[in-house]
Amino acid sequence: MIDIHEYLAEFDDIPGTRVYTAQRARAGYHLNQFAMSLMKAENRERFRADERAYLEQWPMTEDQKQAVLVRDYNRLLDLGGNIYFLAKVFASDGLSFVQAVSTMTGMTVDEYQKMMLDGGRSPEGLRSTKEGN
Amino acid sequence: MIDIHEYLAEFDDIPGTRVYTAQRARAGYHLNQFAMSLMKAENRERFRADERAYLEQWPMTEDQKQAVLVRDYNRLLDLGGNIYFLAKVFASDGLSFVQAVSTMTGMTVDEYQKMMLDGGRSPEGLRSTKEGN
Amino acid sequence: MAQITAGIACSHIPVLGFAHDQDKEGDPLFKPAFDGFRWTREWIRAEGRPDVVVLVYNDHASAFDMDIVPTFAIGCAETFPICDEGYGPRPVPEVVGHPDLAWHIAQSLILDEFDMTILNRLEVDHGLTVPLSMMYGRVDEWPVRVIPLAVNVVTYPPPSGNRCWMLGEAIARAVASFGEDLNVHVWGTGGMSHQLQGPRAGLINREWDNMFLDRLIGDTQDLRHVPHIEYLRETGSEGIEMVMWLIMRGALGRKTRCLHRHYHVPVSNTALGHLVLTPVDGTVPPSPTLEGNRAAPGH
Amino acid sequence: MAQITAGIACSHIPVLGFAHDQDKEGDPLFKPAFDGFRWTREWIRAEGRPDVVVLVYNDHASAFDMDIVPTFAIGCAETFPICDEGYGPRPVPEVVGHPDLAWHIAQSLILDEFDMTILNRLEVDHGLTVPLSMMYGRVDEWPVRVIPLAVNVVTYPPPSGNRCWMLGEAIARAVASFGEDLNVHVWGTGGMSHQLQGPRAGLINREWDNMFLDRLIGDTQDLRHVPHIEYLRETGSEGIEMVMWLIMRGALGRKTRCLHRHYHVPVSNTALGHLVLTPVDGTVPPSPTLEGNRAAPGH
Ligand SMILES: [Fe+3]
Ligand SMILES: [Fe+3]
Repeated sequence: MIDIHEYLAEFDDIPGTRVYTAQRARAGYHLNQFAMSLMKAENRERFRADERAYLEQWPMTEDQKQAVLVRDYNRLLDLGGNIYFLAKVFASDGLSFVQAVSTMTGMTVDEYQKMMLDGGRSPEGLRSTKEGN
Repeated sequence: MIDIHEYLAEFDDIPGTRVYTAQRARAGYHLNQFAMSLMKAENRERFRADERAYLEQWPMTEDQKQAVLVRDYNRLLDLGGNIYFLAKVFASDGLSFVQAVSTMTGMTVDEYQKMMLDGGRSPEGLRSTKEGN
Repeated sequence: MAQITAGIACSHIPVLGFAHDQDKEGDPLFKPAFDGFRWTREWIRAEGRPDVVVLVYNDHASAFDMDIVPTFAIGCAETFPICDEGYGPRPVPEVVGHPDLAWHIAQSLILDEFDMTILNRLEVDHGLTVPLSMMYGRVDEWPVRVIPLAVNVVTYPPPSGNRCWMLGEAIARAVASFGEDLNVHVWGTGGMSHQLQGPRAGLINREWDNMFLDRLIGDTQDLRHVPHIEYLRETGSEGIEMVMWLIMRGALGRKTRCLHRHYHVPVSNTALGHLVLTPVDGTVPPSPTLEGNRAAPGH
Repeated sequence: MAQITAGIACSHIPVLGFAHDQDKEGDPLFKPAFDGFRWTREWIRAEGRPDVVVLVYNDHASAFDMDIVPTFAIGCAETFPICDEGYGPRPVPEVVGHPDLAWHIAQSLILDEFDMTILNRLEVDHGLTVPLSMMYGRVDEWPVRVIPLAVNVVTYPPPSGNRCWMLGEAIARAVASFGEDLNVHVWGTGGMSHQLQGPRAGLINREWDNMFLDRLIGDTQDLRHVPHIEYLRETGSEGIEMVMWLIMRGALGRKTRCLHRHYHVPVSNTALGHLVLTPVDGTVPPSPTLEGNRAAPGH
């Protein structure tokens, strides 16, 4: 039988990665439900018309609202956002996955796209923070 | 491993009982979803105001609609209704479970209630149609 | 460390909720039913004192319609509002959850190869609230936190008795690995014999029900292997709810002791059963798939 | 008698749906990805010819929000509408189900001690529709009926690799006990290596992906025991979708043969993998709990 504490602890050892655990799911519940609401065209329009006012309807933290307003996706992941939910936000902005994802890497879209065309980011050195391999 | 065909076949051997199998669930899908809609007070009112018109909004069979209109619960079970869904119909009528259930037994409410107070219906002879025990 | 200190079995008959809410516990029609809970109401406040109850129940077409039918669903929300089942919501306090323990159990069960459905929003019906009223009577707020565990026993097939027992064992493993000191109860609700439909409605089987109560006590595991058809033939179409009691039983480990027992016929259409059990040898198998099933030949 | 004659593995990359819908299959950016499906498109119409596909996929916050997270859910509806994921619904035909077989499988799985969630209403997203487009190209209606099998791989923990493999075996038992003559495929979708989030986004692991493809062929059962952390470290946070391929693999029995293999990097953020397998020795263990786990030490 797998020990749940060991199972979860290992997730913190992956560089540059937030695993969507229960802890994150709980912190991000209202953030993700807000994002989900943008699947409806009428909500997308209301959000676009006044983002702040739309956000005020959700019991999110001020940090979460700010991070949505400035589209800081790394911060949103830290605050419990899940990428498939956050995708509804960048879909509303008309961005593709590549465009949105590149903003989390510190690269420009062009640099990111070139890296992908060259075979993607190597896992070497990015498997474990502790072991640095 | 349990054989699903044998498992299901045995259910037909219980006297005076319809087990809520997949087959019944499929036949009764819209009937049960209609019944479920009566959990909302505003729907209960619309239903009471014009039962036929309310029923016409659901893709139920004419048989099902008729059986609802005359509150023939045995017939509704035959047509795929499930008792917990149908309970929303008799709750709308202000009936208790005992009052509604007794209508399926061919007894008056008083006769049924007396039987219950005397210890309920004995399973003797009612376990199996084939074996009559 | 969290610990399971008791298991409670209790029918969840709607009319007892009604009698309670209308101050009719002393009414001759209801008094014999409520009398059997006097002992438990004292015990649970003086000695039982659970911090959290894992409350196994079934939804009666209240929170779930036919669009989605989960076999096992666990409520991880902060609170659980009271459902309007068609007569207005029961006038009882909102149910407060324990999301830390609930998520811990949910995660552990999935790693333990149970295919749970996680619920972050759930309105609870009489299946969950009536047992709370039976145990605590009238309160301003429930003196316990509740983790709802909803089992499908409406659309066939429900889970097997063996699967339910195994789930109980897995819940015990999960609770034992939770770091915080918590006194946890597991309650199994529903039953006993009753049939709410068709010409055979009103069926009651006092003898079978008492055989079932007998076998929840001690170390027999016979009840794992009672097939669904036996519940249906012997205890009426709604007697199948008793498989939920096996989740409670499985969570208590190899052997149980009975502190209190109550059986009364009838309440409305139903035979009422109630047990308070404690674990004697709380050992459960270390995994659901290997050792668990070695202890359960026939599956 | 219904029979599983093939298993197909295929990534379900959204941008390939977009390229297909916009008639850009010949575009230099997309051509290498689509070229690897030419063989399959011919084969599936001439030889494969499934009547029904059990299509294992995951919902990407489309049909399910965080209120309800089922581990394994099976679509039993007549039809499954195409979801609007935020860019408008894909212009592809509605998906037609096979409720007779779907309900048969659902019932069998529950008796076999899998804790399924039954769905009678479900909108399907790119996870399900992109593989259909890859296999069939542009059509007025899909030439196959589809039973969606949705797996949670978003909220942790997803089911273990072993549990997924066991579910595949149980699906094979269920299909084999269905009376009607039907040619059934099982498709596993998602993957391969990709990470869509954080500073490590864009991770691709060609070597690991190909090891994974290798081990789906033949009779090794090694992949049952790959822990979640290995998918995460080696293949990026979204590589975990590959556990769904193990449901397909488990359904093919002890040994498989590879008819076609295709691997291409990159499509958008993702490594694309695709296999067409047939069962060689279709034998599966007779139950999930005893024999299934004897074949799977370590759990
Ligand atoms: Fe009940
Ligand atoms: Fe995916």
